Amino acid sequence: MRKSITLGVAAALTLSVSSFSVAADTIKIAFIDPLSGPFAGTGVNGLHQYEFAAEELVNKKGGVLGGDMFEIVAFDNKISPKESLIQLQVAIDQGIRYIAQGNSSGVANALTEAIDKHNRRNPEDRVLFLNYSAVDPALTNDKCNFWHFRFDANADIKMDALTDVIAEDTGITKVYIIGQDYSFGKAVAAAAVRFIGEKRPDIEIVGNELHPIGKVKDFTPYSRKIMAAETDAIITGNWGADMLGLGKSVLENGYEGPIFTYYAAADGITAAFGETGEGSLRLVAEGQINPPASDAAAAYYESFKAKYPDGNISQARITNVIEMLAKAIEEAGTATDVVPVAYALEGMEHESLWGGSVKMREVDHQLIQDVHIHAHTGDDITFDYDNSGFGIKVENTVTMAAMDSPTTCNMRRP
Amino acid sequence: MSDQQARKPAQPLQAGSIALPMIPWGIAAVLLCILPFIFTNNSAITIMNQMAITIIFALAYNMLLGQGGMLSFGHAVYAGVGGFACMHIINSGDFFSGLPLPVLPIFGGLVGMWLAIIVGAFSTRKAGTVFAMISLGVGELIAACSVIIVVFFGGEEGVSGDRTYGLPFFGVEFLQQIEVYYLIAFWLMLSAILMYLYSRTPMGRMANAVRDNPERAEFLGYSARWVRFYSFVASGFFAGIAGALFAINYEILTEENLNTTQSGIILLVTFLGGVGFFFGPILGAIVFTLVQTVLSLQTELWGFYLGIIFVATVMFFPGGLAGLIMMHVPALRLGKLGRLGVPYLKTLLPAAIGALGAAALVEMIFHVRHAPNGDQEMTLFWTTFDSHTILPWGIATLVTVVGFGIMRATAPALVEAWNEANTPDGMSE
Amino acid sequence: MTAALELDGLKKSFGKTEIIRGVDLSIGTGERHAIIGPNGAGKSTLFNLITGRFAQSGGAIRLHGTDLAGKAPFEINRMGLSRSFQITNIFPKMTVFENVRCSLLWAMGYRYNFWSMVGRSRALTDGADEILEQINLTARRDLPAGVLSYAEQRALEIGITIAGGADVIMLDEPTAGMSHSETDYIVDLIRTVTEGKTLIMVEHDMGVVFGLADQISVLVYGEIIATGTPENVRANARVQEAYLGTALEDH
Amino acid sequence: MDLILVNLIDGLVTGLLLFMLSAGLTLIFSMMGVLNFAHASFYMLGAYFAFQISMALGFWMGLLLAPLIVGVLGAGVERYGLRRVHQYGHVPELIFTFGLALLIEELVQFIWGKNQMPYEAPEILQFTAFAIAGNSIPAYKIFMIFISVIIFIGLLWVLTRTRVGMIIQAALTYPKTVEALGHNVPLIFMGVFGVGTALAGVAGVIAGPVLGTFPGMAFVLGSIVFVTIVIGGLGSLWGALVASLLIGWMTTFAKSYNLRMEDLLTWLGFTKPENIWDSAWRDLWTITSPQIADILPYILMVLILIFRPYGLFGKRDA
Repeated sequence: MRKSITLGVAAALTLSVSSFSVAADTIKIAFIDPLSGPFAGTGVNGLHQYEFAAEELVNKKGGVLGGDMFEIVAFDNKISPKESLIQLQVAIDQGIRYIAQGNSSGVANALTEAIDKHNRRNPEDRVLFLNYSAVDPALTNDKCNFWHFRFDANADIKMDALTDVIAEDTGITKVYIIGQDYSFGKAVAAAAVRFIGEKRPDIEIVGNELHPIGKVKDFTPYSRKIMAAETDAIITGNWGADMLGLGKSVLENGYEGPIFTYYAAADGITAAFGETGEGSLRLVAEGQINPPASDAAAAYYESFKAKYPDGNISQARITNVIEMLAKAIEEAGTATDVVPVAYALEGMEHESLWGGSVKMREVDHQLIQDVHIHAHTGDDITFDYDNSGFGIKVENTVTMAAMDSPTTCNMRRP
Repeated sequence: MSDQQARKPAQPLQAGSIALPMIPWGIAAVLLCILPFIFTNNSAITIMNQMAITIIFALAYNMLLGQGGMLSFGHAVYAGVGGFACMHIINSGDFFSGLPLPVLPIFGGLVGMWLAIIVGAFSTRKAGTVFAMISLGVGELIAACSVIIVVFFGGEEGVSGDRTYGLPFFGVEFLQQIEVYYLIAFWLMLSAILMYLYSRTPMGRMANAVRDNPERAEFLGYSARWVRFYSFVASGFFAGIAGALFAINYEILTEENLNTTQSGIILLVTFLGGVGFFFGPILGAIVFTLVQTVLSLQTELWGFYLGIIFVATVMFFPGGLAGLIMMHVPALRLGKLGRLGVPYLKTLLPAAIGALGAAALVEMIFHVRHAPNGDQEMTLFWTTFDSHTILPWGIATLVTVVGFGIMRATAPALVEAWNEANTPDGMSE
Repeated sequence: MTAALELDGLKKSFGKTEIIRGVDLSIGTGERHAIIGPNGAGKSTLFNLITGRFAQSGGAIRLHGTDLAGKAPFEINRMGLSRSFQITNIFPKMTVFENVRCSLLWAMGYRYNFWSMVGRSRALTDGADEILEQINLTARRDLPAGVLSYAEQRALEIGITIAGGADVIMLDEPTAGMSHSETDYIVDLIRTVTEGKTLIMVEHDMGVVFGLADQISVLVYGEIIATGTPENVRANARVQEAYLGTALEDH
Repeated sequence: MDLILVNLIDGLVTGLLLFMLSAGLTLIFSMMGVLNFAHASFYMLGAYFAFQISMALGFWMGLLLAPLIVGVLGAGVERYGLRRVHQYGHVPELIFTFGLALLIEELVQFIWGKNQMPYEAPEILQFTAFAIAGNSIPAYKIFMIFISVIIFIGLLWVLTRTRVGMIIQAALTYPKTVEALGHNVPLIFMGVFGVGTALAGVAGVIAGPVLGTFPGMAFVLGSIVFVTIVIGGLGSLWGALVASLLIGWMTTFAKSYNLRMEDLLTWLGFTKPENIWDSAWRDLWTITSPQIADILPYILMVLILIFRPYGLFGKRDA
């Protein structure tokens, strides 16, 4: 009896192992993000953006190192740190040297530590971590390491840009800060308080609170409180259902001022806000979608839409990840040894497809780039989100945001 | 079940009943030792580590559900809190550097036990719904606390550390996965043996008695409440060991180690394997881990299939996989198991093919509905085809219908063969 | 010498209905005492009061002189009182042997022991087998108790009840629902296994009662109207009036 | 003062919604002894069906048809699933409904995908009914209250004034006796399960537009429904109502007012540690009521189970 079971296990394991054959002329990038469960929508859309960018920006141009093609290999981490570590191991076993991940700073924290340990313990098959979305400032501060590169602006940088805009608006004298009760929500709140205090000490912070993440069924009580505080603006780091719930609830209950936020676009959220969000929602993000930065950007977006009519380019930075990685591999002359690739990435300057130039800061591996404040609107939208007729349009731009911002990163280099 | 086994006369099985318990343990130990030589790559070892941890946890859970009849919806917290405590020990610096890593699980167990003592003090007064609901409430509470009490649980990002800072254990620093594997394998054997032996002690026996008939047990001099309490505490101890091994293997613990999803998974694993037999949860953990890690590489719909398997198991085989296997023991004893071989082949093979066909249909529907427009190509069972043409649909439907058709046609013969193979005892099922 | 069991003004009400209305009874050590009475007289309630299943509303119960007030069933059991149930109450999923062995555990001092193997203890195995022998279930030793015939289950129930070595045995309608031959078998069984112990039983079958008991109490509407030897009770006018008349004629 | 009134209304909406779910669940439990873990999944199905129907036939047809479909599905689940599992005992039953909840969530994702559905309240109800001190009360909320109250009255009427209701009521207290009286208990079971799930369906239809129609909506609400009926007392309709409203108001008020643990602790005579961020107790000191609002019901449930295992209004042990 026991024997027959083990035979089954053996069969299953060999099955999983047999699919790990590595073709010689491809450079694989492991995409470890949620492809099932509640956040699968975001994950799948991100995967499409990666696949499209690899195809369009590298493979169609003849690949790297004289013909090596990029291949994106998808791993479903179910947005769980534990699953991510398992999938990381599987990816490494497949000979993959580049790990891309973005959704959830919790997962990113787990991965960056695991990769650091792995590279220390297994110098013969080191890997790089291309973080394209996790914005917890700690990743490029206390928890930074040589193998981690962040292509998104971190929460502090974004808040810096956001508060620049708030500071210029003299109509705002009261703000209400609300966020999810976890590291990112707290980081947003702390940054908001700090920057507002520096830039506009006269602004009164009439509310600063956290709510349980992903658990609030009805945001009405929070909106009542916000209304009662008679605030001029709301700042929130909420994402996903919490963003939608909070936003819709305050707007329905009579709030008319601006809502400054990080993640209130695409993945169904733009469509769900629709008309109600017009005039209120302000998003801080890199990557200019509307108006298109250049003809090339517009053409890129159009061909993406032709391939994925239901998709959105909601993480424009993914093109930077792919292009800069390709450049770094060319420069290093190898794709298998990640150390020279990492050194090539450090300090690299790059012209983004979406306009402006970007620079990977050596000291903490944080990409310095233009950060835009977008408005959620239905007017003058070239590329809408969720096919809803609504999209985000650049209102303000902070060039090379937070270029000289301090970092506590103390990196050990091999 | 091989023919060779079936033809064996029944006597040796019974005659050797004193020696018998040793044999499976021996086989298991040898297997655990040689498995890494068969599956040498790190991902296989990662999967096996995960499996071993799940086995310990599921066995601990079954001390409650199977042996004690207590349904817990929040058992993840005992493993989780044990694991968190170990993470803090790993991060403690001086204390940890004087502590060999293999000893760490004891601390995890003690912490899990400590929490179980506190919760059990009020939750084990009653079995049944009251216990289930308290376990749910406490589980939710502690899971919710994990993002509020950042000092201990580290908030959303959890607590992480480096296991290699412990005192080297005979020169081993546990840098490599394989070293961790043997550590976990050792604890797996030890915990499984201890849990097995526990079920043979007066406490283990009375846990069964209280499960079946708490009132009668009270009139035998045992307080049902204390019996439940001790089972609960013992289960908490082994859950804590599982948590500690998790901490060693992954070097990180997060909220997901505590939440209701995790508690639900362990219930699912245990029930799938079968609560009625000691080895049930072991089977469940192996199958579940494979489904979760291997099947999820193959298809996005793994959760859907798992749900179907689970519901079907509850409906048709409430004994789980172990129950299914043990159903054959009477036939084996009668030496008639071999007679089931051909009817099984006639029914189950078409059924399996039919199921694969149905799965293909499901995958195709999913592809047509959710794949990006223009992407009509899909790959299924090593074949790539256009999901918007009629041919693959026809083939899949045909396979499904024919497969299940043959199954239906041959099922009566199987039932007959089954009854025949079990007759002399007059017991079927 | 104190009585094995003594009831002193025992009362029990459910809501406003008083079921047991002041029962005084003293059962001596080694006595075989039957409690009879018409349906609804409160016999089972009385049993449940004595064994701690219900809490009394008034009065006192003393086992070997110790007050049982507020004691849980398991505590009462540990003081040497064991009972069977009207509806068969065994562990159906466990084997017959296992049923008996479980009932030996506490008495053999294992308590909440989790470090010794039950299979290793010769005393435990022998003790259980001895009881199986007494109740003639040796042949059924390894079957799940749930598959036994009704009479066998009743026999097992008696086996479980006596296994713990209690000196006061209470049997609640041990022959209910049995055929004549089965009844005779059980009566013999009870007689042998309760040798030298105090036996208290509730029974409808007058044949059983008069065959086994040396003292009989008659419970009518929550009160004991007569106590005495079978002959005395049989002769008691009140008893005949209230209950026995018809039953005796039947017998 | 105005805010209190507004919060009372908001809490009432939450509470009544919860009641529609818990009413069905408590009926099912008291009849069949099954704690239906998939109850919230039927609520989710209600929302999704209504969304699908509203795309073609409009919101009102959705309100009418979706609960019916859900009820029929529920009855089917009882007939072909639960009844089969019933013979194995209560634990497998509970586990069956648990598995069903997982399966329904997967099924919903399979059919509708993982994103939130754009399920909206009907145009005609998209206006502000009235405002209290600048806080607008949407007409849809009034509509929700209205529907819930109608359902409650309807349910009460059926249970107390009709023959079927009498049988059900009797079965609530004496399930065995009713069976002995020769009523077709399996049919009653199926009916009650169907009606109970249909009620959950109604809740889904009207809650979908406000709370969002997404695959996680059942999970978010799932365990809180249990908490409600356990607090109210298993099998008690009034208990379910009181517990629902209690939870509705409790969570609403906890979220609306920032009660701080710091104040409580200070009031109790503790002194705040000098450097709070280095203290091991910092998390305790910084807790505010909105943070723990959603776990308050669980705390209440555990306390109730410890001190009063039959709930506020229950007659039977849980």
